[in-house]
Amino acid sequence: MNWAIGLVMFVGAVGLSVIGIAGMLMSNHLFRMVLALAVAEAGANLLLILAGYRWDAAAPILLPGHSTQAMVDPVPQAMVLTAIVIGVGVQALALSLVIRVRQHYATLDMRVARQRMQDALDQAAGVVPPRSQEGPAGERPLPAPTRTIEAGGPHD
Amino acid sequence: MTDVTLAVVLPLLGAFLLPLTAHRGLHWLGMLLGPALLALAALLLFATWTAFESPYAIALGGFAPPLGITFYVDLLGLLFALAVPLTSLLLWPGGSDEAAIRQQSLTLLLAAALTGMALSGDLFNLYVFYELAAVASYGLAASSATGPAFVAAFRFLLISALGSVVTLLGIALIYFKTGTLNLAHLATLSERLADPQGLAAFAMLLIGFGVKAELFPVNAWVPEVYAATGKRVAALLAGLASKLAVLAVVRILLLVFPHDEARQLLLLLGTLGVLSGELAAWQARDVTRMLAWSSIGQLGVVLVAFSLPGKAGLIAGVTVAMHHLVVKSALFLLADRWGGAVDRLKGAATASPLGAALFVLFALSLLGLPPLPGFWSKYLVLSGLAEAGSGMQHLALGVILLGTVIEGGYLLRIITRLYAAPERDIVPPAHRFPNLFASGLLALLLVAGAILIDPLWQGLNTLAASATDTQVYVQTVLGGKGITR
Amino acid sequence: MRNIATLLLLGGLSFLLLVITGGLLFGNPPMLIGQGIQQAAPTEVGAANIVTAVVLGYRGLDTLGELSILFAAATAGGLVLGSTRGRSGRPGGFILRTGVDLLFPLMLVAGLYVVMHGHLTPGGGFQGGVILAAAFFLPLLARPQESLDHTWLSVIEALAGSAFIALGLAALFEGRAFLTPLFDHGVLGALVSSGSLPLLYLAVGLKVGAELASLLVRLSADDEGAS
Amino acid sequence: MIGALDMLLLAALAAIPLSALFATTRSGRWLLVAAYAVQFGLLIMLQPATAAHSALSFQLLGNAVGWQMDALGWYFAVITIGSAGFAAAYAAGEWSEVNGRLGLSLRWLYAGLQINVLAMLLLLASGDFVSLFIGWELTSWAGLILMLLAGGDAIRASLRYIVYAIAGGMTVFAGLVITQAAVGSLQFDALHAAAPSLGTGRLWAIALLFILGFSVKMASMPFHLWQAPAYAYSPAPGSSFLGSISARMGLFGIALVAIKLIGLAQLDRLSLVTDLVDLRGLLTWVAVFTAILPTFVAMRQNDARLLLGWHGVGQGGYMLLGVIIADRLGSAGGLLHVFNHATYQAILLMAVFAVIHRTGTADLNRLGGLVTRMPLTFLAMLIGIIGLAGLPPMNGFVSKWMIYRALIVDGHPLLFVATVISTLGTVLSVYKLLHNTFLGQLRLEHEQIHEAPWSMTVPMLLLCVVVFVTGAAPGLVLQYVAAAQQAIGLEPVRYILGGIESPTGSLDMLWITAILFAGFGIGAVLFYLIGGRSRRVHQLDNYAGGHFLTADVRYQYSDNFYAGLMHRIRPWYRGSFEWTESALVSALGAASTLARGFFEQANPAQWVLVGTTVIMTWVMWYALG
Repeated sequence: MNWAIGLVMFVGAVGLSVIGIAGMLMSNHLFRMVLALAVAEAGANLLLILAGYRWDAAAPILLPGHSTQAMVDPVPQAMVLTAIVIGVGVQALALSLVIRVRQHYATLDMRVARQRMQDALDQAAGVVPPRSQEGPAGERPLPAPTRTIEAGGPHD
Repeated sequence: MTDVTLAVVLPLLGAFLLPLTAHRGLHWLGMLLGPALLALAALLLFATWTAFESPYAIALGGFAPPLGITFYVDLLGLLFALAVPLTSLLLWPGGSDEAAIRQQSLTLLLAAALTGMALSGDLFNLYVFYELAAVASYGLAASSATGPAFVAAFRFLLISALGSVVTLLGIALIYFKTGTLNLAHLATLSERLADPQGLAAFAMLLIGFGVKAELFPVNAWVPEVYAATGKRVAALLAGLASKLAVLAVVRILLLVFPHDEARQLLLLLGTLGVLSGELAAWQARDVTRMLAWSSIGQLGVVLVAFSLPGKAGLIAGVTVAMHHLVVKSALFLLADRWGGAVDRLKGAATASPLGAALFVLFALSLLGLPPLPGFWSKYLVLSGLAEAGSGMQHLALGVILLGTVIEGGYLLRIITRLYAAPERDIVPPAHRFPNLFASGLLALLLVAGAILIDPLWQGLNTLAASATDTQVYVQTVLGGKGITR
Repeated sequence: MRNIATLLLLGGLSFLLLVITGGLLFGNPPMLIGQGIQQAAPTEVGAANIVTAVVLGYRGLDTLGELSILFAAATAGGLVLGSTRGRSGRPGGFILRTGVDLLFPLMLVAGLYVVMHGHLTPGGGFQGGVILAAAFFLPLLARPQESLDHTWLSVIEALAGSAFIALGLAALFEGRAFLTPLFDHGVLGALVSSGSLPLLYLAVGLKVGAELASLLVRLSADDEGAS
Repeated sequence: MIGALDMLLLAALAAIPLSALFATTRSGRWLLVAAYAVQFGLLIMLQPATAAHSALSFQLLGNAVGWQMDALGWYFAVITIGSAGFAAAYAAGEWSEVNGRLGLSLRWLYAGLQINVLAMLLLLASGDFVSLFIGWELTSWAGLILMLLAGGDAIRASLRYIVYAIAGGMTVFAGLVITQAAVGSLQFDALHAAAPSLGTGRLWAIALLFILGFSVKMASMPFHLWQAPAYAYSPAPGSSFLGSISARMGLFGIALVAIKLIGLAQLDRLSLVTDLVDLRGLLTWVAVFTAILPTFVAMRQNDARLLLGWHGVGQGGYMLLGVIIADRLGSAGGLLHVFNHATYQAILLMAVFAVIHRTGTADLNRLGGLVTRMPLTFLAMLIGIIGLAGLPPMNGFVSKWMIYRALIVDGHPLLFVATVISTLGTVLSVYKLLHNTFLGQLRLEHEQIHEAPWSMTVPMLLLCVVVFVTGAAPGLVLQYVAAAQQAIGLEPVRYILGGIESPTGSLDMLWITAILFAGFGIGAVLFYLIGGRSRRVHQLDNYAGGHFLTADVRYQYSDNFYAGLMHRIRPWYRGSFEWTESALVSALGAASTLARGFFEQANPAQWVLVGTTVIMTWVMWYALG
């Protein structure tokens, strides 16, 4: 029975992480990506809290009279608390970025936003976008020799 | 009062207090607070450095080591810790409006986090500081407040946060198997991690910390973030933050995973990083992204260097890392005005002769022209690889050399443009003085490094001897000797 | 096509993760430091809630880092969103407004309670701080035009964070390590016990409350307010 | 404490800022020529018989780094400083004034020249692998300064050069670290001592890496594409200096590392599976092809500078061939050819640049008939091409004769035939150069051309004297060649003032020259005795088909030179190497696009998943396997 519970727990933790990752990859919607991130973090936190679980043990709080009772490991709980708070901060920041992206590019689609970003960056740098047909494939060391003075020879 | 904890705490305190100066006509205080605290932190670390005798640990909160968090102070940590406030000072954003103050606040937070990463001796604490550095760098990445910056910062955040999830999974795995977080304690238990699960945990940590270390394949954020944000921020992230992330990985590698497989993983990813970064840079047509991709390649070399076993690897790694810190920071500073298309740079040397000369100096050092320090760092890596001598290492050697050739191709493309005749009399802008000054300082450092290479190497030898000795670490932290409570 | 590849990779990843986690010992952790902390915490820290002892004592630096991360997120959020943005919107209805007015003091008290009893019972600065933030955020739902005073929020943010550090530094000045708990432990389980931990948690609570409140306020501001 | 070598290096170092300071005035430039004379004097004072050590030595990263110059380095150093001095003198007068006005940076030119000299001296005086590599890289990068100065086409050529040069440098670097791994030290002696006991695998790696790296600098096949344009487009003094000596640094490296340190006995151990082909055999064929193909590429060139540049590549093949054969006569021939080539190549380039100076073009289709306008330059070029073609009595003949002789004596008939083919190409193409520039119909626009100024002609003519004297009395140079041979552990050639003394056949140029001139004299005497008279006519005093021709009628076309021959050999010019090079660049571009695509994915988080999954798979696979 115990191993079954363990399996369920692990499947839950791994499943949440993988579902979160799947959500981040298969969606192109910025907001959903943030939500998926939250799900993935939940999975990781679950695995972390499982690391401290003990069969038949109580919460790590000393109550008068019960001080000898077996308790679960308190350290993962503290770590998860930290991880959750970190997650909250990151998600809040992500959302503020989403708001700004939407204001600037009027889209919540990752592909569109990325394309606009690339174009803007290329434009700012003064680089013709690489998709242009005229764009040379890298810079070759020597171009075709000029007609007036024939260099190099072998071409004719 | 020379407790190195202060080097972490003071910038934090400064970051907390800095927003207050925005309100009450305390601008002058705000302008001074950050640099003063960073300078204080640097002084403190320097004093610790000069007074250093043997490694010691600080039990934070006064709890006996395996239970509480420890800081471990050795030369390796101190060296990287010292680099943090110094570089942050050099790349200080300045300004006194509200946005500038927020940016300064974030810079202080970043500095505190990176110093913490250099000193921390606790796995989860490393993760927390890493996250702090990450969040601060998301903010910095978005600080130029343009559309591309927001998109780039968001993409950076996504990839990094996902990396953090993977790291957490790894930490959970390690905790499952060992039930402890203290690196010294883990070092004594490293046998328990010498199996696929342990290796998987290391791989997860590597992926997570690798995001900031520009590790292949989780470095897709690099070019766009550096292109979209201010060049000082790019210099800070590429030069400084990446090195501390590497240091964290190296600490974990040395102490907790002293297995060949882990090193091999690092070697493999580093090699791929060199290849992908240099190749991508070959086709870049604007300076910023060229430097960004080049920095991925360089970080690959750093990882390859650290993957070498023993003292030689550590010496090589530290040298390459420090060299890249100096050079890439300076190159990004110089790219502040020259960040656009390579072809727009024609004639820039006439407008800014000193800037062009500095650029050439740094580029040549990056390529490894002897007797500049870049050559020696490359020499240490390559001779280590040749010495180690397995097929994989020889392959890495070849890839690094090939990368250098490609790097020569694209860096020379910039240099020839700098000294070409200006086109239609459009002369690219000259540098702002602070950037020029900062990169000039870095150039002096580089030249000093070239002259003092042998004493520096001697110093690195002692540094590496103690840093690679797991026993010293374990004895110091767990043996109860040299602990300040 | 991309989705199929992604799905295949995800399938592979979940399989691998399950294989890896399947080999782990569940419910029987090594607890090397957990055991040590359980035994030492009552005498070393004196908090009845051992998790609190870990959060504020053994891993106090993590908590400081965590606070800094929240602060960094709030600062970065401020940097991204800018702070001078207008708010508009219709005020809430009668029920909402009255409910908020009724709830506000209750939530305030509840939040403070959770904060102050963090060393005794489940809960603490973070949890209480979130309740406090919610308490301050509720009125904004009811009366969108009235903005929270950013100045006060940032002052609380700054001072609470500095107070945490100051408590840590106080130990340093006494010649002990940074963040060493101060004062007497008192009686295990009493409200005033476990030294400076309640003070730390108060700082944490205020900081988290202020931080989250300002984040929420910024996020809820109008799109039209700026650029 | 400070030895003669230090004095020399210090003088070269001190001359760099002086060059930057004084290069803009005429008297200043002559001062700089004097500085080269001083350096040359210091070098002559250096006694190369026993290696001269520098007082400068460091302990760098556990390696002792020092400098010392033996007879081999000294021999190359003489040529280096000499070439630089002549180049500086050539440009000191009017040339610099004109080109300075046109926007050439004289400070950079003269400083660059001096930096090159210093870098090469450092290389030639290297005492261990670290100083060797330092000198090597500095030489590569210093060359770039001179190449970049001209702008325009030169920039593209120098970008190509630097990629080749870095590739070569990195190959040497790889050889260096593998040597260290195999031998445990970077001292020359250590490799020399350990070479006999090294396994063939390691020996192959070390020898091949060093030789490949040095070959890039020599522009041996198949790395020959970069050199001609890179050297040709440099400004006149740079071009003549680089063309004379720069590429020979690769030969120095091969002589030092392969012949001296690894040793012939060890090189002979390196054979491929069947013992049919060994490394030295391979190298001789590389050398021969390097002698042939670029020569025929040169024949097609219509830019005089490129024509000479390609010849420079080809002549490098002769030198490599001689050194690799490495018997007493062949190696002496190869080493002697370095000196000889440096002298006549400098003359030829100076002559071509003198023509450019006056006419503004080096296009062989736009020149002609300049013999009456620039007779001294014509004379110089004539002597130069006699040297280049390897005809007596100029010095080129001696070295080539020695190489041929060695090939015959050692029993390499095929190689001998191949070198003869190469010489044939050389003769044909240098005649094209001389003819198209100086003979035939003078162009209208060149009516008013004058002889080049004395500042340019005098260095050329002085070099002509050198070419003639060392041709008639090669023993003057051979004594140093013999010392250099000894320095790299080969048997020294037995020389006399007039040439070679050997049991299989001696060569005495004094006699040959005397007979030659006696022949001319007898001919002239006979001519005048019989009553032959020479009459001077105007160059435009021509007629064809009974018609007098005026100057504006083009009756002589110099393009499509050697039409019949070219028609025959045209199918051979397929440009395979150029094609391969551009294919490599395209492949690099494609790989680069791929890498870019990796970084510009729509969803960056994808790579976290891919990376994690792949690495986890690796981990599990590793665990199972």
